[in-house]
Amino acid sequence: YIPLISKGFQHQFWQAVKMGAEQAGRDFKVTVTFEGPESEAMVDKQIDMLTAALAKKPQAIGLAALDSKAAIPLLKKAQAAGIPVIAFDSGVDSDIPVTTCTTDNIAAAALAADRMAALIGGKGDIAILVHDQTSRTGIDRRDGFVNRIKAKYPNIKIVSIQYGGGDHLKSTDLAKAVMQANPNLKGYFGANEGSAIGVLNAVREMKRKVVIIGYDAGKQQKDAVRSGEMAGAITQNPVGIGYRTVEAAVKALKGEKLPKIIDTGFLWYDLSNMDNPEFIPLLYD
Amino acid sequence: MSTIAEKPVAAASAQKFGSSATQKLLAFGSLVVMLIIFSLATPNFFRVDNMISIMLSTAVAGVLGIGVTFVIITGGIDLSIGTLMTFCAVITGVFITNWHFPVLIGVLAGLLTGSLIGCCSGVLVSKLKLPPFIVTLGMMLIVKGLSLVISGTKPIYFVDTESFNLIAMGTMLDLSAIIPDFAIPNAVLIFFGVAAIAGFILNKTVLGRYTFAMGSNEEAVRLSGVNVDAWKIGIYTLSGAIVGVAGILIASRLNSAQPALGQGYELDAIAAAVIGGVSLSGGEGTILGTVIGAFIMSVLINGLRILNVPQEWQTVVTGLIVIFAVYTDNLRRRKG
Amino acid sequence: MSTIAEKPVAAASAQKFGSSATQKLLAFGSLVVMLIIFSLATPNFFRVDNMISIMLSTAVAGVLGIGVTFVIITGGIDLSIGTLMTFCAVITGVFITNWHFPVLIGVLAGLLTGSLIGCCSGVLVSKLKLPPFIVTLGMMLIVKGLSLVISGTKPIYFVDTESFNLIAMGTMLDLSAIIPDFAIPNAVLIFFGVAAIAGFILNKTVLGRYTFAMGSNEEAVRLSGVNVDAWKIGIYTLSGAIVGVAGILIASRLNSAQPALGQGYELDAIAAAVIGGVSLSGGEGTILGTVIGAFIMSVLINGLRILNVPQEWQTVVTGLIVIFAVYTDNLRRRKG
Amino acid sequence: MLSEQLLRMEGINKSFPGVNALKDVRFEARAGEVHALLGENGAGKSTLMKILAGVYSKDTGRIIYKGKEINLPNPRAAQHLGIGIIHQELNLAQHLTAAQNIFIGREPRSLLGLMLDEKQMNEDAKKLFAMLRLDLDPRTRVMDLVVAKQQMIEIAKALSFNSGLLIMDEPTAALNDKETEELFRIIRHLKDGGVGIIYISHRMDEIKKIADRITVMRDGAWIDTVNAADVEMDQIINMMVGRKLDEMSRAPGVTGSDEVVLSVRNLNRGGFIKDACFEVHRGEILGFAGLMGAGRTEVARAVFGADRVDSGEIFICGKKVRIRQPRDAVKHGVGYLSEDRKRFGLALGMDVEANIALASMEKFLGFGGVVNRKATRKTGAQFVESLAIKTPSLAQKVRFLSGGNQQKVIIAKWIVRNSNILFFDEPTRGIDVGAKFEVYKLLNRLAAEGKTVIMISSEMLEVIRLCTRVLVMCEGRITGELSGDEITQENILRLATLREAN
Ligand SMILES: Nc1ncnc2c1ncn2[C@@H]1O[C@H](COP(=O)(O)OP(=O)(O)OP(=O)(O)O)[C@@H](O)[C@H]1O
Ligand SMILES: Nc1ncnc2c1ncn2[C@@H]1O[C@H](COP(=O)(O)OP(=O)(O)OP(=O)(O)O)[C@@H](O)[C@H]1O
Ligand SMILES: [Mg+2]
Ligand SMILES: [Mg+2]
Repeated sequence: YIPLISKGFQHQFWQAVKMGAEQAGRDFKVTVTFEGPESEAMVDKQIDMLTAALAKKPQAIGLAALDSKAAIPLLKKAQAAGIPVIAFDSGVDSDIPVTTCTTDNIAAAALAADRMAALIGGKGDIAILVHDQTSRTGIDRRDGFVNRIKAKYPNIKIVSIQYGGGDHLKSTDLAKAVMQANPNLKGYFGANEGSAIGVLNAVREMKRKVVIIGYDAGKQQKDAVRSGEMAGAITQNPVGIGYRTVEAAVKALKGEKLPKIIDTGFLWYDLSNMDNPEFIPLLYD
Repeated sequence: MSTIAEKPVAAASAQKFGSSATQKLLAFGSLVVMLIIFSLATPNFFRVDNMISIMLSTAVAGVLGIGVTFVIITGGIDLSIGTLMTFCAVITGVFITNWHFPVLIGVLAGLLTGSLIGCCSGVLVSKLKLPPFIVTLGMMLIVKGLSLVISGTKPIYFVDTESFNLIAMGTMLDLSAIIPDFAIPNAVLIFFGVAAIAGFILNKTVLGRYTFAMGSNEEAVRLSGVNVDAWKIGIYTLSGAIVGVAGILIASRLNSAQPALGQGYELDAIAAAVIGGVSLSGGEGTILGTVIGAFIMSVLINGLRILNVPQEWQTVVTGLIVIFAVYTDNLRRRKG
Repeated sequence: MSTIAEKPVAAASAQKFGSSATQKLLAFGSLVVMLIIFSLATPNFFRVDNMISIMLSTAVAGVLGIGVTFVIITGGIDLSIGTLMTFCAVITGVFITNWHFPVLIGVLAGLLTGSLIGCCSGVLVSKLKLPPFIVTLGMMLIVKGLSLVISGTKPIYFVDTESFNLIAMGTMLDLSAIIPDFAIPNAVLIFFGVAAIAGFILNKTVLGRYTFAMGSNEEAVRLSGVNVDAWKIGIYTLSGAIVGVAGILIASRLNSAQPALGQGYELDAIAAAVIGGVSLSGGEGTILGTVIGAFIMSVLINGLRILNVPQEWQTVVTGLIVIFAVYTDNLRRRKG
Repeated sequence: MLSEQLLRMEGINKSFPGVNALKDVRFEARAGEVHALLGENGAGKSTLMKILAGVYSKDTGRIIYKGKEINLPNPRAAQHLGIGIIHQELNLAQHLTAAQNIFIGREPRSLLGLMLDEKQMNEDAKKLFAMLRLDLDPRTRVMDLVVAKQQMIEIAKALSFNSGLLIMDEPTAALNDKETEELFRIIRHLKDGGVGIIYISHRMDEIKKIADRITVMRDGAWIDTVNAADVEMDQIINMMVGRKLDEMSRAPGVTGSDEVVLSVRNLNRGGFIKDACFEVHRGEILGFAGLMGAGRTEVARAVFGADRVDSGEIFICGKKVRIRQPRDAVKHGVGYLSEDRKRFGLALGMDVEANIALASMEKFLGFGGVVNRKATRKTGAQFVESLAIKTPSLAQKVRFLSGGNQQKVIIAKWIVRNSNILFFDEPTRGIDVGAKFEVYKLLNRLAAEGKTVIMISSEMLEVIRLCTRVLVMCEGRITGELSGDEITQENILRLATLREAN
């Protein structure tokens, strides 16, 4: 029995992770459960979930920590009880986890920045719409993108960084206001599904020509890429993250040695490559 | 004795009229002041397209605010409106996309769902005499969970029905030939339409009359031989139906039903109503006030964004303005 | 005439006493029923370590519930407690980690911050006569923004101060020698301590008396020559201080101040209070009730988790139980 | 017995939005006297007294108390100066006990003033009650008490201040004769102790008994101050209403028809109503008399469906009906005017017009449930005129009307409803003589029109004068029926104390 404590459960990304985990559960014949708090701010709720999970006497445990330190005392307990811990999505400041299955969000966002620079011709105003100001993924994607632009593209100016909570509607209204304030905006990066869709809606509603780069998959993003409204997007491999996490747990239980980090990878997709077979599992709906 | 009373009658009614008119002017005034300040601060603010996007972004919260206005005037509160809106959107999505019903049926299903859940809350509040705060808090959780269950925690896209998106985003009032960019999306028209109908119901019909009377003294209304429970259920049902409209609007605008969205919208809506002068202790309020309240909120947020105020400060300023707006409204009322 | 009245009075007071004792037993009873059901459903539930983790996870919401109980009994409401808790945690973090003050000073700063913000809300409610719902809604936004501003939107870790973590997670009651795993964390002890002190204040002191009196009939208290405003400010300040305790607890438990956390906690806390029999219209409530209410909530959530109920269904069930708990409480009261 | 001047108020002005409540009013009171303040509803009596108690601030004018000009920014300041008040409206915290209400703001403390000394407080309250000869457990919650007892608590509270000047704004409105006597005994006792007492009441017989001097106000202005011994009551009434009232009284012996419109059999509810049986005829005014807590209100509420009953049958015009909710009663043409107008009668936040129409909305509906405002306005105006409701306009919120005028609004509500059987529970509580006559006339008129009126009143004279038949209750039982010449104070009192042999 392996419980996975994630950072959320309602969003598509996490649902895809769950799907992968459950798939692995079937493949390796282990029971997998999956749960996460409602928002990525609820660090203590996640701790409670972890505690409840430990009470169920699991064989191994998977954790996508909302805070890189808060869970450490509990993880120590798990370690003492001989329960291997697999970190996924983002790591923990400790070597208790036998391995970490993760996407390098910083590098992924940097790739998005490179693409953006290429698409707008290396100069002009751009904006970023991030889902969260305090969560790990939010910070990493924002910083990965911003730092790359600052380091490599001095002629590109980031005029706005705002946070829409991943809420499609609020992100839409937010992006519209930003575009209103910046008539010369040439590019817009949405750092997760909700944010990217918000940007997309805003551009549609304002009938402007802005290069949009998204993050994650989902039906609306894929359609937008296909129709050319969105230049392209980064996709992680959420299904793979879930699958690999469970797989690693099973291996750890068997006593196999695991690498410290299992990079589940990320990829850039756009109209040209999205129908390649390798993308099919990555572009979840 | 009747002659004695005559003079004060005339004087007071003149003053009354004056003060009530002033009140509305003033509420509207603070909105105008805000518009002026933002317009002076940045040239990008006061432009046709931005005004239209402000209206569009007010539509959903505004409709929700109108729905909750009825409940608040009875002396109740409804915390479930945010997640109920989502639930209605999801049901509409299930009907249209999953079950391939025509758009109209889907929309009706959404409205019906809203009415039904509203009705449930109404029954619990009136028949079981439970506090509205707790009933709707429970209902908020229930419909939130059900949205996820029914949608399978995945968004439902309105893929096959082009026309669904037009409910909110099409336009029946397109004057862009005369004034550039002046094409008002249907969502805004629906918002105003709902406001007009709600205003009519609240001011001109028995339902409205009893809404105020119950908020003022429910026991007295009961002892007047009115079937208080039935009317209250009616009011919650109506409020639920209006929330259903908001659900259709948001689904149509996003062209999808997002099951995880919704919580938090109730506070925006309640804030809009209260800023607009609806009294949380019941018995007082207007639809126009709520509409203005909703606009105050969205103008503020839009303006701060256009000014590029950092988001954390936006939150602080919004908090301050919420308190300040209610303060000035109270001042006005005390004078009036 | 005087003799006539005697009988009903005596009878009523006997009945009163009986019913109030029964009431507490019954409220406690529904908690016990829940514990039994979960224990029968899974062997993992009723175990010392799980019971302790339930207590630990109740501590923060319970302390918040105690804080808001005072405000609710006055007939008010406090929506800011969730984000205020965070704000206190952040201030403590700033003092201890950023400015290297001793832990004690940091803790005091956190408590003081809570009191101060509570005091502000109190002033706005009592002096400016603004509705508590809106004042604390505004305050919720203000402190939420300020938490982000002050912390620089990053968690503050209590890295240099080992002892800070012990406030919540150390243990002064370690019986694990006798009963395995039976070491109650300080957070739980602090929770019970706060409950005891709050219970004392509410029942035995003037402040408590005025809390009930104001919730029952504020005008009467004012006409009795009591400085209602000052006392109300006092009550909000006390409530703020208690929220400060919750802030310290959560910071200490997480060993960090998480600036984005907090919103949503107010509803849990209010639900706990109301489930425990605190009346939202004021004048009624007990600390013990709130504590039991908080336990009902956390036992429920813990139990459902351990039973592996899918998360969306957990939400639905919680909603149902919230309504049901208040319903049975009402039934009890109507009988009594 | 002329003693020194205790209080002088001069040039007092006060206006509320739309109302000039006090115009250059003067008033004066001496130590050791009972000074009655009289005037119609809305004359400004309560307003003047509230200024004196620090509840309202005056717009202009001076208050001289014990020779010094004083400022009264809040109730506490008045208390400190020894000015006590019993407000016209009850001001009690329903959730607290009797003792807790009395000592609110002055709780006995223990342990360095940190803790409340509940025991001490209950003992003190007990002593107060003993002085008032009121038998009441100080630990009873106020919400469990009937209005009369609540009023007694207010009186006890005011007395506990040991004030030098005590204002009583209609203290007896909710009391019966016996309790009133008890209060008068205390007033005389206080008077002998040199306390100045300002006494407001609409019961003229009381004024004769207790007042030393009388000040009359009309329409917010001072009219005159006279020695009680020097004037006839008629003169006072003339001063109050500014015209002569034709003393009316119903010709005795006029009974209703023989047709029984309402018949109640074996009504039971808890220990409050025991086997009540009675019949009422068309066109009669049936009185219900009894002491406080006798169960009259309970009977009315039970018949009206406001409370659940344990058993009993109700026949209206010979047909058995089931009344489980007020709306069933209203459908059968029964109306109930409650004794507590603020709690059960009025939507205080709504205007006069809306309140008058409230019970009969279906009469004013157009297509699609739209309210016919023209009709409601017309009806409203008609009743403001015919009942002489003093209001600045139909759009005035009822909250701002004086008590008596509020009462008239409720009466109007039930008349508009055109109910055939009307329960009037203390219909003249707190309304002035002029208005009282109006109400009497109205009741007579209603009876003459063939309506059936059941009047519950604690004012015995009123019952005697108006009713053709009187039922007397004691401890939930109907202990007797009086008619015609049998209706006398003695007989009523005898039946009202006829307790069940145990
Ligand atoms: N708070 C208020 N706001 C507006 N008008 C008021 C207020 N209080 C009193 N009034 C008005 O002031 C006038 C005087 O009222 P007041 O209560 O003093 O009369 P009163 O003599 O005590 O009458 P009653 O015998 O009915 O108690 C009335 O016309 C009343 O409507
Ligand atoms: N809600 C209640 N709860 C408990 N006891 C009640 C309640 N209402 C009334 N009673 C009791 O019922 C009895 C009858 O009261 P009721 O009000 O009918 O008397 P009444 O004859 O109308 O007297 P009053 O002159 O005070 O109006 C009293 O003993 C009272 O204490
Ligand atoms: Mg008066
Ligand atoms: Mg009575």
